[in-house]
Amino acid sequence: MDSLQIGLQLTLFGMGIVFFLLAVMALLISLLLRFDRAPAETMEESAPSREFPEGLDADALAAITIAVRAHRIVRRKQAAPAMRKHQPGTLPSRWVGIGRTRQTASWRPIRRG
Amino acid sequence: MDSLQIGLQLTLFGMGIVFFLLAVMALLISLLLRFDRAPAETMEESAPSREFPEGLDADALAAITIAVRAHRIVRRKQAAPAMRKHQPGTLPSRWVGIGRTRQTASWRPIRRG
Amino acid sequence: MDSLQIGLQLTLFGMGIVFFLLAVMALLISLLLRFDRAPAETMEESAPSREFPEGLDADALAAITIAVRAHRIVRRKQAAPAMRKHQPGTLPSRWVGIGRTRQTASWRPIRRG
Amino acid sequence: MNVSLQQLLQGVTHITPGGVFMLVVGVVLLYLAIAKEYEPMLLLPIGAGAIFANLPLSPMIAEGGMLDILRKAGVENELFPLLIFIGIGAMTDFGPLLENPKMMLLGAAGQFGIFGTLLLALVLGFNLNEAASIGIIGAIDGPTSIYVSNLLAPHLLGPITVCAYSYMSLVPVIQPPIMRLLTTKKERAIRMPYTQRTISRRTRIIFPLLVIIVVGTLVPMATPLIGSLMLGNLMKESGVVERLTGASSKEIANTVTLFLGLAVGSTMRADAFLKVQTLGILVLGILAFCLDIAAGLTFAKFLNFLSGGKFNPLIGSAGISAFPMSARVVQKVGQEEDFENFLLMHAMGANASGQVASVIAGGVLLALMGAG
Amino acid sequence: MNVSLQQLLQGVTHITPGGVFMLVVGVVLLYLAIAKEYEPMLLLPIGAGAIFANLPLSPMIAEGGMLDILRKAGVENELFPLLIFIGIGAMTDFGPLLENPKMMLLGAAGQFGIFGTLLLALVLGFNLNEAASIGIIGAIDGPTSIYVSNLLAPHLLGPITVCAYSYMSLVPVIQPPIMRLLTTKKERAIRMPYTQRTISRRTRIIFPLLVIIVVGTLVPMATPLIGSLMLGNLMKESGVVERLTGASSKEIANTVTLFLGLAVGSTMRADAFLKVQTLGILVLGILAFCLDIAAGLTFAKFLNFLSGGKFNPLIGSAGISAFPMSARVVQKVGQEEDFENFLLMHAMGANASGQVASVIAGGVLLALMGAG
Amino acid sequence: MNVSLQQLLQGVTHITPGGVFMLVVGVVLLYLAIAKEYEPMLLLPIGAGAIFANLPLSPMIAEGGMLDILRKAGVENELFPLLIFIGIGAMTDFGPLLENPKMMLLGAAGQFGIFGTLLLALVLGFNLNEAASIGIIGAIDGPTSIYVSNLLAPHLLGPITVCAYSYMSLVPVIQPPIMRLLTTKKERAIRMPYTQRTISRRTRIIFPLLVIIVVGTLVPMATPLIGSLMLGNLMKESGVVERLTGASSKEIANTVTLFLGLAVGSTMRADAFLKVQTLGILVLGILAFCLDIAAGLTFAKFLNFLSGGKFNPLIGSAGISAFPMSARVVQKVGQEEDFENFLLMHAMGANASGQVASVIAGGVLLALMGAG
Ligand code: NA
Ligand code: NA
Ligand code: NA
Repeated sequence: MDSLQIGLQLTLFGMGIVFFLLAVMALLISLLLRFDRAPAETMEESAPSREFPEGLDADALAAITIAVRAHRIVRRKQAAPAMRKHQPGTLPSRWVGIGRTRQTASWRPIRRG
Repeated sequence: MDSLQIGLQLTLFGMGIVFFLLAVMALLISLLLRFDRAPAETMEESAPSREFPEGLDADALAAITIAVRAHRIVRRKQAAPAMRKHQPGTLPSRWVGIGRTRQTASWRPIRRG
Repeated sequence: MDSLQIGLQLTLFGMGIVFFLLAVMALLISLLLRFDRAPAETMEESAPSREFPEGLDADALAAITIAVRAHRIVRRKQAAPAMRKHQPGTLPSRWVGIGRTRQTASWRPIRRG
Repeated sequence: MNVSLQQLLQGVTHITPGGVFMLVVGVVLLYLAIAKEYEPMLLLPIGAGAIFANLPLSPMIAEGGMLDILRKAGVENELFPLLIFIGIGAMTDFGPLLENPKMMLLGAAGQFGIFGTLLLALVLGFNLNEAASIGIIGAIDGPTSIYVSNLLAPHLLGPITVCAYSYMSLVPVIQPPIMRLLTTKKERAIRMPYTQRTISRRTRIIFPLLVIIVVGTLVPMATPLIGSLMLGNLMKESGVVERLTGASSKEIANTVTLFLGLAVGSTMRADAFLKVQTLGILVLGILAFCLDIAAGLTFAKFLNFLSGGKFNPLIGSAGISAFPMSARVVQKVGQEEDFENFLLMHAMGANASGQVASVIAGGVLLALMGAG
Repeated sequence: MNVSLQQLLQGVTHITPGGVFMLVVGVVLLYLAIAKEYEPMLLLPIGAGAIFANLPLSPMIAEGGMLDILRKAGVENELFPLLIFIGIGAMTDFGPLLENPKMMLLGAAGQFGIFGTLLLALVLGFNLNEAASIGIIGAIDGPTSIYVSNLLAPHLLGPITVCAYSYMSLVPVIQPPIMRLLTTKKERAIRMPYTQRTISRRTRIIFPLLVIIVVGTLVPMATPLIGSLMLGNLMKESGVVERLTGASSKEIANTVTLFLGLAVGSTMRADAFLKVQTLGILVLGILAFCLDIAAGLTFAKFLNFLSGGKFNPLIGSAGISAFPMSARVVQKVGQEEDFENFLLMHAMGANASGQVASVIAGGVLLALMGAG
Repeated sequence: MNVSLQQLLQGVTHITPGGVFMLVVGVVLLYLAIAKEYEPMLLLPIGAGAIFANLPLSPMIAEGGMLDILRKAGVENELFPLLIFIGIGAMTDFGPLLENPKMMLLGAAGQFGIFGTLLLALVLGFNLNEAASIGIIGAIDGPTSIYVSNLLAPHLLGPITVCAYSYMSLVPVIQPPIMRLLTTKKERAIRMPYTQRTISRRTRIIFPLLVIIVVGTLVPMATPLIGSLMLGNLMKESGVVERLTGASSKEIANTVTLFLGLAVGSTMRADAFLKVQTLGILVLGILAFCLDIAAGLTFAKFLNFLSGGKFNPLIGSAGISAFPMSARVVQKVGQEEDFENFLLMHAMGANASGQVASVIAGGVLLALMGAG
């Protein structure tokens, strides 16, 4: 039973340290997030009810928007052309995206049981 | 001439084993193929004289076909998203494809000599 | 100061050899370029004022040109299909291309100072 | 030299029942990989490696054989799992964790399986190093399992790795019954508000750096594991080295995965694998997995109690490293009770935390064992 | 330290006629690769390696030089040819062989050049190991030749590899005259019915497995060669590990091809290459090739006799590993007699079989020689 | 075994001021890489490597740790810089140089910084090997600097590499003031006629071969550096091995860049880095850079004198290896005086020459030092 005692000690210390480290990280990230301002900016960007500038219809605006975005990408690529290969974006973020979309959905639940 | 004798022995054994191994493989594959049924299925799939369901013209049908295929690919990708990279298909199979096409062609031969 | 003398010797020999090697290379390349004929051929190819063959309008010609080019690429790929991956062309050559384009431009300079 | 029939037939005369059994094991692994698509990227090479290793007189695992070379080049020296971690880091989005830093503790709870199984293995008579290696299956994280078990008990590398990878595929099968067993209908229906927040690029870049420096300082033995993971993530989030990120997550990751799988499979020789303890490992491994989930759920129930019933305990079961599968299972089971309940974002936070925590736990275990 | 002119000119003072001749050989190889496109993927790096190795006082082949590192990292230990085989397997479609399993025997016949040349080399005074290495050129298969000759006679690696790869490019030149010489006009015009059959995915997956287990058990020494080839094919046909298949057939194959070519070229040093026996190897290599084709044709004529004139002997000449070039040559020569005669599918079967058979023959030769 | 708190806290108890300072240095390198985009492909891995190396008790740089493995696998034996050169060669278009062979001499002049700095370093008390290593920063070429300094003074590898890469990013900042200082307004406005010529594929293929054979014969020690660069270019221009060219310039280059950066960064340990001489290296490195540009300008002014005022001296400042940035700076500064003056093509020639010359100069330096 001596080794079992060591095992218990390992469990105690191990879980303790893991909890401690993650708590420290959680604290540090919370501090870090204090400096992240303007959390709602991205939503505003794609607000659907924006008014069009005078003399521009929706099609023209769409074309301009696309052109501006394409231009930004080109500029960014020119700044460091050899470095770029992939656009950002990962597998999990697709799920995140779905989750975010769903948070705002509002159909009636289908209850089981 | 002693080494030549060894050489002859090598040739005899070598060719013998190679023939034996390939004969064994041929046998095993033949057995395996017994279990492969429905060899004509693929041809049927692309039969040109299929009738359209009522109320659907060729364009609508084409659109649906494309959508269904695209959807199948998406579903397959979702099943194991990190694993997929390339569609199947290889260099030799292009030649095989050409060969198969030619087997059904029927113009008159140009004889030489 | 003995090591400094060695340093001076290194500098003398080093710069001397580098200059010598590059001069040799310059000479050899100049010789090589003697055998490069027909420097203006490429420009002619894209001459804009070429006459159309009888009975062909510009659209048909463009279609034919594209088809011929595509066919050339296909033929080249078939010649050694496993070898090809990328089209030629490099980063610097883009800059070279810009440079060449500019050499022929002719707007009025904006002088500073 | 004289060619003799005996020499020619030496392959046939060296067939052993154990070898044949292991060939069957290899074929079963291939079946799981190909027909069932259980982590095929790993199980297919492992199965092939096991077959190569158990063919009679196999020259591929002999000194200087291909699988021997690959094993020495990247498994024995721990290089391959670390390179894979760089690639995983380069593919992982820790955003959900950063949005919800409090979820981090759930990831810690989800590592209890490591230590619980370690205790059980000790009771069953495994020695301390072996028990710790078996416990690490509870990290449910392939590279961590390979890294730790190769340092502590290399003779168990094969079965432990197979467990780690094949059980990871069983998340959708194993997780839901435990969730239903340990929570009440009412608990599962708890809704949790979610407010989206934008994580700045700066925070995303500082996060991996912070983890490297803090964990690396407090638990030096964890530096290789967590450092590799966070290096990949730093490169990804920096956005300035897409070529390196791409190489890490594609070319390097794919090549190393193939080599690692073959090399791990090649350790599954009949004489090393066909022991009663292998069976023990397979059973303990699945227990480790269940303990992880149960501990996460229990801890989440405790949080629910503290918060006065505002915390859905299901989220606790996502505190493991099977990312993002585990979070998706939480969402699905939650919806069974209340179709409009969207737990995904919270579960993603716990899940990302589980990934970080399992790597840290691996390092902590090594530190406590005095290895590394 | 004192810089002396002698020291500066040591490169020039170490120029040797042999070295200059070998530089010319390197340039010729580059010419064949670039202007003639004879297997440029291999001949270009080999030519470059030969040039690097024969520059005066070349530091690249000195102990610790780049080519020395690459040679030790993958040629000496046989790793590179095996990795290339994984890639080739991942690119090869064995469908035509599976449709026509009887064609397998033609692939066996097409390996006679290996043993016939071995005998000739023995007559010419080469020792047994050298003779076997020269014979393996008859496999007309680069990686097999490198693998076998490096084990049996590493000092002949350079010329043997160059033969194996450059003669492979000569298929369309060498094969037709032998075909016309050994067959009658009537034989060449024999039509063979072809019924297409669909090979199920399951059969395609079981085939490589079966080859690994059967050949690996009967000829253990052949396991590395045939096992690597079939591992690649298994991954391809499984369809579940496209990332690994892609890595094997692209990133790994390309990188290894470059390194292998450079390393093989670097063995072509003047003192090792400029011998009468090199000339012997070049001649014997082309003989091996011709013997392969002749044996395949003869065996096919025998089959034609057995079948009562229903088997076109031309197909026998495709039982070599130059896949799919050799099958295309059969189709072309067959059409010269009868434009409507489509032998391609049959020839593809024989050709795929030749690829498998040449790898097996390499392993058998190693087993018989007691090496591996 | 008994778990003690002391053992657990050994990371914290081993924190040193030097280590903390080096962590800050690592973070600064990351900042330069990410926020300023100064050669992020190298500076990000170098910064990360420096952080890993300076965490307390870092197991990553211990014997058998990941960074130790990578350093031995490719830095100690010089493999990685050479592989990177193959990739650079496969991406470089030497057309502008071939169009203008006379520009070659400007590239030679632009290497004076190497030797000038060597002299300065000797004066400051560095020994000969160290002085030569510091001088090589004047090649403003990462792989050359790594190759040479690793052979001559491996203990200075870290700071020298950091200088070579970070100063390369400063071309647009450092070059213009020196150009304006050393030339008159009138000189800067000199127009030079440019006649385009087509370089045949044959010439483009012969060029790298010629460089390999001529330089390799005259300066054997330069063969690895210039040979690798020109091998890549030969493959690119041959047009027949796109798969190898692609692998060299993409997969191999990206992977090696990551590993090389991490390994170089890992040499920046506090005890080796925190010395007065590191500061000396940083200052001398920037001086080397300035001397290169000044020498190029001076030599170009001399050519202008010889040609009777027809040669724009600005072009001389492009005789360095920062390709094609340096040529673009020349174009920009030239346009400040005369917007219609297009010096780009001439400057590109000088710049391409600078790239070749800096590699050759590295080899010459090694030969003169008797190393290699
Ligand atoms: Na985990
Ligand atoms: Na063959
Ligand atoms: Na330079």
